[in-house]
Order: sequence, then structure tokens, then C-alpha cells
Amino acid sequence: MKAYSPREMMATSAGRMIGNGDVVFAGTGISMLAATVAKRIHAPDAVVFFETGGIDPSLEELPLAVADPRVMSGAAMNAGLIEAFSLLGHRRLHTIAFLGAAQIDRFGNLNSTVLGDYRNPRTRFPGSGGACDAASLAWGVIVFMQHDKRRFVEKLDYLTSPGWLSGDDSRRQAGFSRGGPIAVVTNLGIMRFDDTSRAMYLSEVYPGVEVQEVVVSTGFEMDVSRVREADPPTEEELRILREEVDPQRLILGPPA
Amino acid sequence: MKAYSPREMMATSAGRMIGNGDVVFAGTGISMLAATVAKRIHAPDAVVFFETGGIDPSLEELPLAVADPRVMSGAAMNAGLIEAFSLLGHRRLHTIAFLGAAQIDRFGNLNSTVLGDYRNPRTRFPGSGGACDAASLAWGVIVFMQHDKRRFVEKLDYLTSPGWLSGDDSRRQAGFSRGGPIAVVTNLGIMRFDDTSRAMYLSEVYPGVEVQEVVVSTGFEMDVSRVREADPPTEEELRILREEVDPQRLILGPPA
Amino acid sequence: MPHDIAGKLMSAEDAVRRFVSDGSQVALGGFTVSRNAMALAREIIRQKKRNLYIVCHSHGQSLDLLIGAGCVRRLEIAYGGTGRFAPTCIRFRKAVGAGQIEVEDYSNYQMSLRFLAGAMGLPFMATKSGLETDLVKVEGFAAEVRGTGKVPSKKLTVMRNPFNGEEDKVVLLPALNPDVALIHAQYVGEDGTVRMKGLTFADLEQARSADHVIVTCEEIVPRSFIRDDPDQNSLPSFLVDAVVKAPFGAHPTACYSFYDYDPQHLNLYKDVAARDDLFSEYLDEWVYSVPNEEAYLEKVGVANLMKIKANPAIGYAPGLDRR
Amino acid sequence: MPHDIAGKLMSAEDAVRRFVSDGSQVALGGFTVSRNAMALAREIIRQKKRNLYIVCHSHGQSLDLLIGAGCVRRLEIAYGGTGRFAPTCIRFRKAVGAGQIEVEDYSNYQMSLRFLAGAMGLPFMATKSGLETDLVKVEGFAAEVRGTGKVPSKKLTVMRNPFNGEEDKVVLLPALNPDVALIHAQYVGEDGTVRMKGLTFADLEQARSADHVIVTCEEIVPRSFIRDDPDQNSLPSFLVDAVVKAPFGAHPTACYSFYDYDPQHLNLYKDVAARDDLFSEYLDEWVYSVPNEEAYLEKVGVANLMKIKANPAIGYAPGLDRR
Repeated sequence: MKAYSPREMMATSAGRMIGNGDVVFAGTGISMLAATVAKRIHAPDAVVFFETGGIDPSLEELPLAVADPRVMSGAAMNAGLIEAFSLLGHRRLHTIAFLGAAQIDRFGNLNSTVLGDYRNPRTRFPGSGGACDAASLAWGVIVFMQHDKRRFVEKLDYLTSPGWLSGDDSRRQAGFSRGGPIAVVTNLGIMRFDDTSRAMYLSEVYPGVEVQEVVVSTGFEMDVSRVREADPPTEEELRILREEVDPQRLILGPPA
Repeated sequence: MKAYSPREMMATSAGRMIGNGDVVFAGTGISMLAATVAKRIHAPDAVVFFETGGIDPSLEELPLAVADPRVMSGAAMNAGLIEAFSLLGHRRLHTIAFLGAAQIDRFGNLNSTVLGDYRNPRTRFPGSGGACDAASLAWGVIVFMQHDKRRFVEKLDYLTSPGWLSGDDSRRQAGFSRGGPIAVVTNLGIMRFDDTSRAMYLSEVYPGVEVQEVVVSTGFEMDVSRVREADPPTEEELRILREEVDPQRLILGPPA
Repeated sequence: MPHDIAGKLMSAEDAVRRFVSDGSQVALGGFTVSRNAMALAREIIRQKKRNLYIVCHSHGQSLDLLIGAGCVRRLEIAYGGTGRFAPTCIRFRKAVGAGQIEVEDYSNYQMSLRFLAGAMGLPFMATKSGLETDLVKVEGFAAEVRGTGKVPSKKLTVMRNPFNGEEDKVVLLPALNPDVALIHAQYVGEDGTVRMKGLTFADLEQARSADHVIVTCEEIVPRSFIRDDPDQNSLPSFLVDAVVKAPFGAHPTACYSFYDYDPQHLNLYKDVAARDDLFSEYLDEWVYSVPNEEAYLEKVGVANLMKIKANPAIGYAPGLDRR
Repeated sequence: MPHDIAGKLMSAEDAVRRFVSDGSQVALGGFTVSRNAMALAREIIRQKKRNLYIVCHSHGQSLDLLIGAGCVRRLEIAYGGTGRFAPTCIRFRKAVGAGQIEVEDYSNYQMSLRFLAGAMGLPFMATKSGLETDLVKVEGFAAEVRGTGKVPSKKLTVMRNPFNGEEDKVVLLPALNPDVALIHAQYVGEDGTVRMKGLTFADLEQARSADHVIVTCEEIVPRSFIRDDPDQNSLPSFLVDAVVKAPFGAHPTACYSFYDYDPQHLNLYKDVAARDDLFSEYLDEWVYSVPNEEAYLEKVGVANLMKIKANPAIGYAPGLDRR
């Protein structure tokens, strides 16, 4: 029996990527857990903000949407979308954005719009929301995904949010002055991007996960030569997650 | 002995041009007197706002600058410049802007920047402030001027604020979708602009002012064939001006 | 009448009748589960408005209801979802899948900038958001509707920044000026001034960009209250056409400092939205057969309203069962 | 440290030393007679900063003092005046007339849009304001400085609106991103959050556009006070580099809800500014020979401060003799 669930592993893995003083553009899922754990352990000065305009709310209760009134309480500021996205792209700020998607390709480009033809979709998803903006403007992006072949695809059905585009220098050439995905955190492990080619590679697998499991769950060829085993969540991380951050397991879901 | 001063005549003349429901972009001089008299007599629903962002303040005391704290008290909203200029140009609003200037030409273009060469001026004035914006974006503009030949000129030293530009259809061709000067109110009379040529003509002279006095005080040729005598301030207008609006005569100056 | 609300205070029925027409371009205020102008959405459905052209950023409940009731033909949107209750709005998803509505996708910042441009009277705004994405490359609307009615002549366009080198490209987004904006606020003063509490999302930009504005509100407050701190006010009266007093008018979405979202109702909605027959029954039961908002709130019931009532010191209902 | 002001709280002397250098591009907060960051301006003069590149919209007292003291080389401005006290700022007028400073004129909306563009990370903004005027046609800076340092490669440029017909022209204004913004606010929380009361002018856009921000304030208030109503706050702590407690720090300009402008001092200034010898004496007496703001306020005197103290219920000093 595992002592922690994949979601707990994902939340703590991502949490460790947040630096002290980072300004974190969070969604309402695992990213908020990651940010909160980080703040309580190694990044007390990290600030969480939401695309709706809520800046550094007290988060006494977990919001279930970025427009939840729980992001408006005890905050440093209640603003609006214009201010939030201005901060997201602010050149002075080390902004880290957490995103999810329906599909990802080898360069970390994301689709959260449709499966199939855009005008005649097989499945319609909610759409960009602020994802395209975050992927365009943030200092860096961390992506959460369920790891499976239909999601890690050779070619996106629709490119909603720009990653490293076609790799190499293409992101800069497109006109972006910063940003790009830093890591992809899945239920199996952590992927990062090569400094030169910008192609995704397997960086870490979770304890008990075989590299081959990642390979077969990925719909494109991926370098696995640099892989190492990820550190499991610490006692402290798990205690904070379970007792302080999400005691009702609203986001954590069922325990391991 | 006159029963009223030129400033009192100017304030009441301009006040009559304000319609009920107009949204008035005011400065701190005679325009505020004009707007206040209008509100208290025939335009109770006119709203005064300032380029600094003060919308419909109570104006218990006369402000001496558009950034005076007196424009922040009892207002409908305290905003900022961006909001104020957005309102000024708002296509839904019948905005009337009051402007002054150092020079005006026959098409109502204004100079409030320099006399002489721009880079080597003989006299430097404060500059556009919001004047160019008001002249560009407001539904209509009313100009206050001292009537003299050095101010009513054939050619401006610097075109700060667009009037009817070179007349006829030139304002629309320049890219402006509305606006243009409605009237020029001076210490001698009221000038308006021909509907077709957009050239300035003498519309009214104040009681006791000779047309010839206007002609010699104007540095360009002006049609005077349509002139009539202006109605003097009423008892009611004078009472409100003197007793309610500016009892200290901060703006009205010395009595007649 | 800028100094008196009297000429503007009206019922939701009158406001919708006067300012929303078949084919109107409508901006929806609020965001996913918060401050949707639900009372107006329900009234629009009752009045069977058709072919609406909705423009919004991230929208949830009122959008989904309007789409499900067949009121919407065309949609410019960044996100259709209702938080954890419906990560993708269900009737929205179905309608797009069935080709029943025409959709054009933008991002949240892009849509917000378009409203801001409209609010400021600027023809367009430039951003780097979306370069090389399908948001920029793929149009949703058919070529033949381009430039007709309120459909912009181009979805957007990419240009070089004239103040910088060749590589500095930007996306130009056309301004939005919808026919009408539907906004739910906490307070309107007796002088018509609007005060919104909590996050404003892009509501103020939407209202300022629109030709007409309908504001529903929780409370009408004295002029003295609203004028005592002008810093806190959100919209001047002269930009508002209709004020509708509608307590709990955002239900089942939240209204910060007044009430939380209603998890029970949103879960009910999620279940019925998945099936056409159940959804049709839902519309009958919760919209068509309730003549007005008073009747709607009676149906929701006092016990439920008390459950979601916000603790005013913190703005939401602490400990609410949100599963 | 976003959650604690400790690392940022410093004296005006330290703040100016750390964040203002010779040649810095400096945005001045406030407007003509209100909320000028005078404590910082006086300190900049004491530290003999030179060749400053000032960017502002309508500015009065702090601008004129900095120009008069020889700190300014270059200026982008819409308006230089101090209300009725100096319809054109006197030292500004003299310096321009004598060719001592390089000036480029914009309008208030243009400058505000340039700060807003910088604040939002947009490369430029489009407006119709200024078409066919000399603001658009005439450049103030010499061609050889174009594109050097913070001088934009073009003052502005006119283009056709790509979403509309041939006649629809617009002015594109380059974004501003000054090195430092000088802002005076009423409150800063112990968590570093800034709350400004009354009109904000373009201060928030200026602060958000700048690389560094110095905020002087009337009061440092508890975290609980500032966090109790996040709707009223103006800037998050992570955009502020230095917080300086400076009661009456805007004197002789006004600070809404704390004090009025000081008509007696502004009249004195008007008289001395007109003559070089008197102005030099003024600088000696009111700036160079007062080591800090405490000493400055002692010089102003309690009686004068009491005269201009605002009635907090209305925000200014009613009945103040303003002749």
C-alpha cells in the first residue's frame, strides 16, 4: 500500500518548483495545493494570485473556482482581469503559472479548446480562459497532466497556449520576450525541456513507476536518458496537505 | 455704470449653451461658474466632471485646480485620468468641454503650448494638459478667450488642440468621428462657426460693445453679417453667480 | 436623469423588454460561478429572445442557461465553465458539438482588452498574448458574416511593433461595443451610482463599452451612503440605463458579501443539463413557470437561502457543504 | 518580502540614494497641486541628482522645484502648472525659454495611455487624440537622441485602423517604463500594500509601469486594517521597492483627507520663483539647510499645518483662506 496518492505526489513535486518570492498564477486544482504547501514550507514570501483579480487572498477555505468569493477575502487587493493579466506579464515579476490541458505536444504547446475539427468538434472543452495569456506572458509555466497517450500527442488538434512552439529559437522568433514551459508534472513523473532543442524529456519518475510505463503513455518520442527517481513527499509536506490545506480532500480526492 | 462685469457676462452666456443632461468637462475658471449656473437654472441634470477623474462632485467650495481636493468630496466617483478621458470621448455621452488658449485661429484651432519657435520659444505656456484630448474627443467644445488681436491670429505658433482644422470637411478627413468647436465666448461677444465652411463668424456682441471693436480685436477676417445683440445676464443668473457660486469672487474677480 | 434613479428603476421584465432585442450583442457580466446576472438571464429566456450574440470572457451559469434555452446564435468567448461543478459548461459543449451556435475563441486577456478598448473609445489594443496560436490563426465565424452587424471585419491581426525591431510582433484586437451589458452589483445608490464589491472581473469594462447597461442589484442605498466614499464607487449613473432591484439575483452563482454559490442547485443543474429531457423540465420548472424573481426565490426556499447567506465579515458562507 | 514591510521601510534619504541615479527616467505622481511627492523631490535636490529625465502628465510643484534646482535635463510632459498659483510653472517656463531643458509635449490622455501601456506590458496604445496637431507633427527631442536610453525611437506614429475603412486613422503612442516612480499615498499597510484615497490621477499606472517604485505615505497602518477591505487597496507590496513614512510629505501640495494645499507657501513660492536670486535663497532656506522632513515641517510650523489640516469628513480644509 502506497503511503501517498498520485495527486499528493503531484502537488508536492510542483510545490518544490516554486521559489521564495515567486508570484504564482494559480488555478483552483492541484496548483493551489502546490502553492500553499510551498508557502508553508520553503517559500513563505511567494504570493498567489488569480486571473480574476484576487491578489494574495487569505484562503481560509479552498476556492473551487477562480471566481469563488473565497479568493476575495482577506486579500491584498481585489482587482479585475485587466490588472491580473498585467501582473502576469509584468517584467519585474518572476511569475509562475500553473496550467492544465486536454492535449500537450513535445514542445509543451497546449490544447484546451477542442478535439477534432475546430468548427465541427468531436469534443468541446472550456477554451483558453487565461491559459493562452499565461503561456504567452508568464515568466514560466508548469503544466499538470494526466499521463496518457491520447493527451501526450504528436500533433495538437488546436494550439490554445504557446509552449516552445516548434522548438529551438522559435518562441523568441514568434515575438515572445520571455516565458515557456518549465516542467510537466503528471501522475507518473516529471518532464522538462531541453535547453537547446526545447523538446520534452523525462526528468523524474515517481517511486514505483517504470520508465516504460511513461514511454507507452506518451504519444511522441521522448528522451528518457536523463531520468532519475523523484523524491517522495516528506512527512511534513503530507501533513500540511492533509491537515491544513485540504482537510475535506475537496481537491486531493480519495486517499491512497 | 454697468450692472455686471464681462466675466459675469461670459459665465452666463456660456452657461446657457449647456443642455440638460449634458456631461460637462470643466476647468477651474469661468467654465465651472458657467456649469454651476446652468445646473441651478435650466440644466439640473447636467453633470460636471474633471480630467483628473472627479465625477459630479458636490463642489461645496470652488476648486482652484482640477486636482483640488474640493473635486474629490461628495462625488459620484473618484477615478483617475484614464477613466475621465474615456468618459470625455464616450460615444453615448453628449460631452461639452470648456477650453481656454493663448491663441485661436479662424477655424477654432487652439494653441496653449508656446509663442515663437517650439524648440526655442519666446514664451512657454503650460501645454496641452487635457485640451488636445477634449478638442479631439468631446462631442463639442466651447472656448473662452480674451478678445485681442494677438490671440485671434491668422496662423497659430503651435497647434495644440484641433478645431475645425482647415475648415470644410477637414476634421472628418483627419480621422475624427465627432466634435469640433461650437462657440467662442470672449469679453466682447460670442463667435460661432459656419455649418459648411467651418469659419468663425460673429454671432453676438454684448450690450454696449460695437461690432467694430470686435473686428479690430480679431487678427483675421471674420464675417460679422449675422451678428445680433446678446441677452444680458438675468437678475436670477447674477444672484446665483454672486451669492451661491462664487461669493468670495475667487474666479469672478472684481465686481463691475 | 443623472441625479435620480426614478426614471431608471424598473422590473427585470421591463428592462429586458426595453434593452434586449432578438439578435442583440450582449455582454455577460460576472465570471463562472460569481455574480452572473441570473435574474436577467431567466427573464430573457421567459421573453424568448432569439439569435443573441453573446460576448464574454470566462463565463458559466447564465451563458449555459441562455444557450440551453435556445436564445444564443453567436458567441465570442474565452472559457465556458462553472468551476468544479461543470469544468466545461454542459449545454455550451452540446450546442457547439451539434453545430447549433457559431463560436469564435479568444483568451481572457484578449476579451478583456477588447472590452477595455471599447470602454476607452480606442479602436483596438495590442498584446503579445496568442502569437502563433490557433486563437490567432483560426477564425470561428464564416467569412460571409465578417464585417456585418457587430462582427469585426477581422478576428484580429498581427503587426510589427513600429517602435521596435523586426522581431517584435504583436496581436491587434478589435474593440468591442456590445448593444447591452448585463451586470449584477451589490449596491446602487438612489442617485444611480453603482458600487460593486469584491472582484470586479471585467464587468466595469463591459458596462463602459456597451451602448446600454442593465444593472441588477442586491440593495438600493441612500444617496448619502454612496456619496460618502466616492473612491469605492464603480460606475456613474449616466452610463446606466436600467436599475433592477433583485436580491439574490445572481443565484445560483455567488455575490460576494451577500451570498455564496449554491452547490446543491449547481449539482442539480449539472445532472439535468446532461440530458435534453431533464433540461427541458428544468427550464419549465425553474424559469418558464416562475413568473418573476420573487416566485423563483420562493421555490429556492428560505432554508437554502439561509445556507448560502454570506457571513458579511468574510464575504462567503463558511463551512458550506460544497461537495 | 511581500508579507512584511520591514525590508522596504526606509528614510527618504536611503530611498533616493538607492533608486534614483543621475540620468534616471523618473515618473512624478500627483497632479498640479495635489499629492506631489515633495519629500522625495526635496531629497533629490539635496542629493544633487542631475540630468533627470522626467515623465509626467500635468505636473506642478515637485516638477518646478526639480527643474529650478537644476536636476532635470529632459522632460516629457502634457502640462506644467500649479493651479491658480502658477498657471504656467515659473521655473519650468524659464528653463524652457532659456533652452536649459529638452522638452517633448504630449497631451494628458496620451501620457496616461503611455503609462497604462507600460503598466500592462503592451508595446503601445492607439488613440484618436491629437490627429493633425503639432503634438503629433512636431518632435521636441533632437533626432540623434531618438532610440537612445529610454527615449522612444519615434515620438509617436499615425496609422490606419486595420479593422475599418481608409479614413479611420489613429495615433500610436509608445509605452513608458520609467526607471522609478515617485508616489505619495495616504496609507501603506504593515504588509506593504498601498491604499490611496481620493483621485488617483495616473499614479497607479505610473507605479505599475516603472522598474522601481518609491512610496511616501502619511501613515503606516496595521495589516488587519488594510486587509479588511481589499477592494479599497491600490498597489500590492511586490510592486513597491521602498516605503517612506512622510507625514505632510506632499506639502505644500494637498493630500486628500489629510491636508489641503498651502496657499501661503504656494504664493511665497510664486514670488520667489520669478527671480533667480530669490529662488536660490528659497532653495537654501527650504531645502538645502533643512536636513530632513522633520526639520522642514518645523520650519513650516504647527500653526500653518493646523490651518491646512483637512476635515477628514470632507477631505479638505473648509474655509481656508486661498487668496
